[in-house]
Amino acid sequence: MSLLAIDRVKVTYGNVVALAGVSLAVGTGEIVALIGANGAGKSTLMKAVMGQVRLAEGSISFDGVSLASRRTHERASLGIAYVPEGRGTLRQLSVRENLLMGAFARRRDPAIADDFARVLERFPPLAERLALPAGTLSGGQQQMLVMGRALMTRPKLLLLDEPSLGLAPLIAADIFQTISSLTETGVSVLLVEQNAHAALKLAKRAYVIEMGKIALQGPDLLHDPRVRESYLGEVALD
Amino acid sequence: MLLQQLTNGLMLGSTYALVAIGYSLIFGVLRLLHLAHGEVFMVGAFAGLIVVLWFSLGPFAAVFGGLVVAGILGIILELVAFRPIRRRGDNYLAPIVSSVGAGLVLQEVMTKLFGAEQQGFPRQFAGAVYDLGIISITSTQIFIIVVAFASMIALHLFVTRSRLGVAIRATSENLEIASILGINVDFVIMLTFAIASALGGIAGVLVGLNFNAVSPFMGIDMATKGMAIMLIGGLGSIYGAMAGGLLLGVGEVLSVAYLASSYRDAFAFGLMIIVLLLRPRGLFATGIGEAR
Amino acid sequence: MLGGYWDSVAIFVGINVLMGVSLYIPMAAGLISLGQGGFMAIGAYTSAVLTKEGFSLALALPAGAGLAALAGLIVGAPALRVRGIYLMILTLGFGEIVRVFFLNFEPTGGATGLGGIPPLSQLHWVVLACAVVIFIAWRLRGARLGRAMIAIHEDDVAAEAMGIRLVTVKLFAFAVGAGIAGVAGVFYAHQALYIDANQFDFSRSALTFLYVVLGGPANPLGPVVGAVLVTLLPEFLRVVADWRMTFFGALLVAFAIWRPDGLLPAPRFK
Amino acid sequence: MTPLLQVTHLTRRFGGYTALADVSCDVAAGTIHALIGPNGAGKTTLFNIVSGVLRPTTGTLVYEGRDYTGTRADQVFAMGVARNFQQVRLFKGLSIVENVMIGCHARMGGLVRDLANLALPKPATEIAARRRALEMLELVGMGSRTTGLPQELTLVDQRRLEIARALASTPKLLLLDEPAAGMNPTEVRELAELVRRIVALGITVLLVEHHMRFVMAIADTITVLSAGRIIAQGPPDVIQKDQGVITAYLGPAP
Repeated sequence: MSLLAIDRVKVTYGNVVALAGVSLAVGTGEIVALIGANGAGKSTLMKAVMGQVRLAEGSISFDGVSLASRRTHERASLGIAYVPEGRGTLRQLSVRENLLMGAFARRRDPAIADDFARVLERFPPLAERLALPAGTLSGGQQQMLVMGRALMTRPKLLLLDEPSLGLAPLIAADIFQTISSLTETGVSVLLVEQNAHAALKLAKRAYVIEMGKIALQGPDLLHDPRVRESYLGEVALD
Repeated sequence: MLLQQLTNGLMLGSTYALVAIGYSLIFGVLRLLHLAHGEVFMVGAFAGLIVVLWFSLGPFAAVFGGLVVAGILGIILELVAFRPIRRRGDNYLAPIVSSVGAGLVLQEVMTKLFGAEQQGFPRQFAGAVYDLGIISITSTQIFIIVVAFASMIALHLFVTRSRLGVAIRATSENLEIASILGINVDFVIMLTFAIASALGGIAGVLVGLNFNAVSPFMGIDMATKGMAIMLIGGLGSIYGAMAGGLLLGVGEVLSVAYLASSYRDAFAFGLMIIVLLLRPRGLFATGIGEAR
Repeated sequence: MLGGYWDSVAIFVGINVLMGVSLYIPMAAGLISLGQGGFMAIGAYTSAVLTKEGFSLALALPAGAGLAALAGLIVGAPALRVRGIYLMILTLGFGEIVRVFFLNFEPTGGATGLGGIPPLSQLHWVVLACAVVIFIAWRLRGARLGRAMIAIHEDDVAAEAMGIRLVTVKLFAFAVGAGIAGVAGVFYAHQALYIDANQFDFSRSALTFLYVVLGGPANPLGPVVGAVLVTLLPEFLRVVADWRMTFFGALLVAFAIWRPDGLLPAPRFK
Repeated sequence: MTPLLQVTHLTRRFGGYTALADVSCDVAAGTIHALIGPNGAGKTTLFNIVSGVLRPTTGTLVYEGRDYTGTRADQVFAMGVARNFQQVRLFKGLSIVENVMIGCHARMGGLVRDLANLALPKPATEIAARRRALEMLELVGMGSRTTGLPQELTLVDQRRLEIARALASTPKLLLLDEPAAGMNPTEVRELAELVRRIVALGITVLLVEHHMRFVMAIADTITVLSAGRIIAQGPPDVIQKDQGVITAYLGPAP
């Protein structure tokens, strides 16, 4: 059984159809990539999973539970951590406060302190800057911070929207390395990425989304010429 | 002489700060100008007065009464006048309209209940005068300063040390991110209203004690000054509101002493215009709420 | 004629209609002013002083309107760089400064106010003034200037990118609104015959805001309907008269929840 | 012949982040010039700078041989540079025709004319603007949808409406930011025809687009941006084979 099951989801903004019946599944411990052009509906799909947009049709279930009536914070408490595009660091809060807010839903779980120590171990630059406002961090450090914050929730599923956007190649490689090491702890990942090669290398399975619909899906899209075509349009228009 | 003025200014300013903090807290979580906050302050003052007049209790009980009643009123306002609007989408004018309406209701209901006249605390509340040589200060003034600063310190500790307090700051910066992290933002907004209103209620009692006058219309002046302070301090900044409140209090007292006394009520807006010309986003710019 | 009492009620209705339109025009361009009472005060004091000095209303009225509009330009200039809540608090502050100024300005009576103003507000002049400003508001909706105002209200970045000069249009809207509030102030002074600073305080500005949002801020006739209703309802409903503010306050909350766009919807223009 | 638009050594920083680094490119009159690149490459920033919505940190902009760096957006528009927006930005309080009429505003006289018009029942400028607006709607294929409000339209029609609004001003340079986003293949084909029709009217088109088939089919010249820098420039067939471009889009080859 899938951890996350998205079934024929349709989302509209007024007369604009953002998702036109998308089905997608993420299994336990699996990394799944979702790739596609700008405006294809990738971010909308993630927002739909978090309950930030209303479904016109279809359903989403997580860990066997329907998410229909759950509000965003309840979904987070169920074990879905979401790192939105543009990161979503709380710039006014210190690095420490950002990380601890990740564990907000766990209330006073004594294991929070251990997880905190582990996150700092994983991302040493954060340990040196605990008291600084998060807004003063560099782009790469902020990406580490939001990844660390997501881990503080002890998620079952991690939704990552464009984690490498705007990062230098070396730092991006570092982030991808972290993502792949996460699955060893049993976390599932749904990854939206513009760097299709990196995403496809990381993920066992992938979906290509075009204009609100799943155009391609499968385990081995890395060498599929159709992926390249959908990006570079080698077939002329007329 | 100057020291005396500074003391008086700090006392006045600390009550301004308490009211302005309320505006900033509420602006932070809802990006909303809460135009009924002055009336919450006024209801708090009446609550303190009633505790004293009807139950013959002391000033601490009065402050506690103001805090509790205003806090509950804040929650009611959020549930009745603001939450239903949020549920129906984002018309940015609607919550402002609603807060004007709530303010009108509170003002008239209090007028009908307690009359439009000013009322004062019993005589024994004036307190003893301590002459410290360079300054003289009454026990009431000491009480006001102690309570106001203790409230601000308590708030500071709450928003930096407690889980819920940090959650308020997180929600204030970005409501969507807060909810992604598992924070129930509706609860946090209600909590913020309760705290902001409770601080307003405390300020109401303190101002009532200071001027020995409570009336249904005392909220209007305080509201306009509170809003000016919020701009001076920077929209949504708690510490900006504290600094702005103290600055205005001291400035007002000094302007009365050394400039034209009758223009003191316009001083807040003069200061606001000067600060905005020099630092358009206020003393402690947060960067939140630039749009709309 | 309607007779003394109703004549006077009609004049106050007209004054409030003028106030409503005075806020409608800047609000159409997205500029919310919580200081219209201040502009009204400038019109009222100007005309009161001039007529007491022996000048005719034909001169005092434009003078009051002009000075108020000038004040609008002065307040509007810094207001161009701010929006939303900044503008609201800035205009609110302006209203307070005007009030405190007149409260302390001895030549116009200071705290004791200014009495003995000649009774020059005749109903037909008030009606004419209302007709003119309503006509202007209505014609604006279908004209270049009015469209530009709405475009700025909806999206000022896109409006500027479409060639609209934000400064000109915003200043125009603000100054015209202030001038109309000045006219309302002139008629008010010559009807009330006694004015003091506190008649033009924040609650005056808040009531003006109420006319517009109750009536419908997207419709030129909205503020007219709002002003008439709010002024006349207490005259006809005893219960409302006793609990006037509670009634309107509750009405505002209810409108904000269930009818945030006011009574009159935006007119459908082709 | 001097290019219609010359962008030289343009740099734009936001705080510590450099969105554009030393970008230079020329847009020749009468051509379709496309600007492509992965997300975050700086394309929209460049658009916003060319249209005057943003100012460059350093660098110059020259239009018809005249330096206009630092000119306000409304003045840039008056020079004959019109644009649409990636996230459609129509005026919800105005009807469909009125939205297009906004594009005619710059040619309808100033404040004095406006005030005089208030007294006239049917001002001539108003009638002319409406006629022009209807023509533009016809041009973009919306001749049958002229009443109602823009938010009642589909996204595709909203995009067309934005183009009509921009065209109403008779621009010389039209900036199109992702006009094909969210369109199906038929609609993209219609859009391609529309863009060709626009160029045939003597209007130069500079467009940002992710829809590669569309770009490859209609562009005369392509400039590729990646992480704020120009990595390739040339005709479509050359760009398609450029290894650097492929890497920028898909990441380093495995």
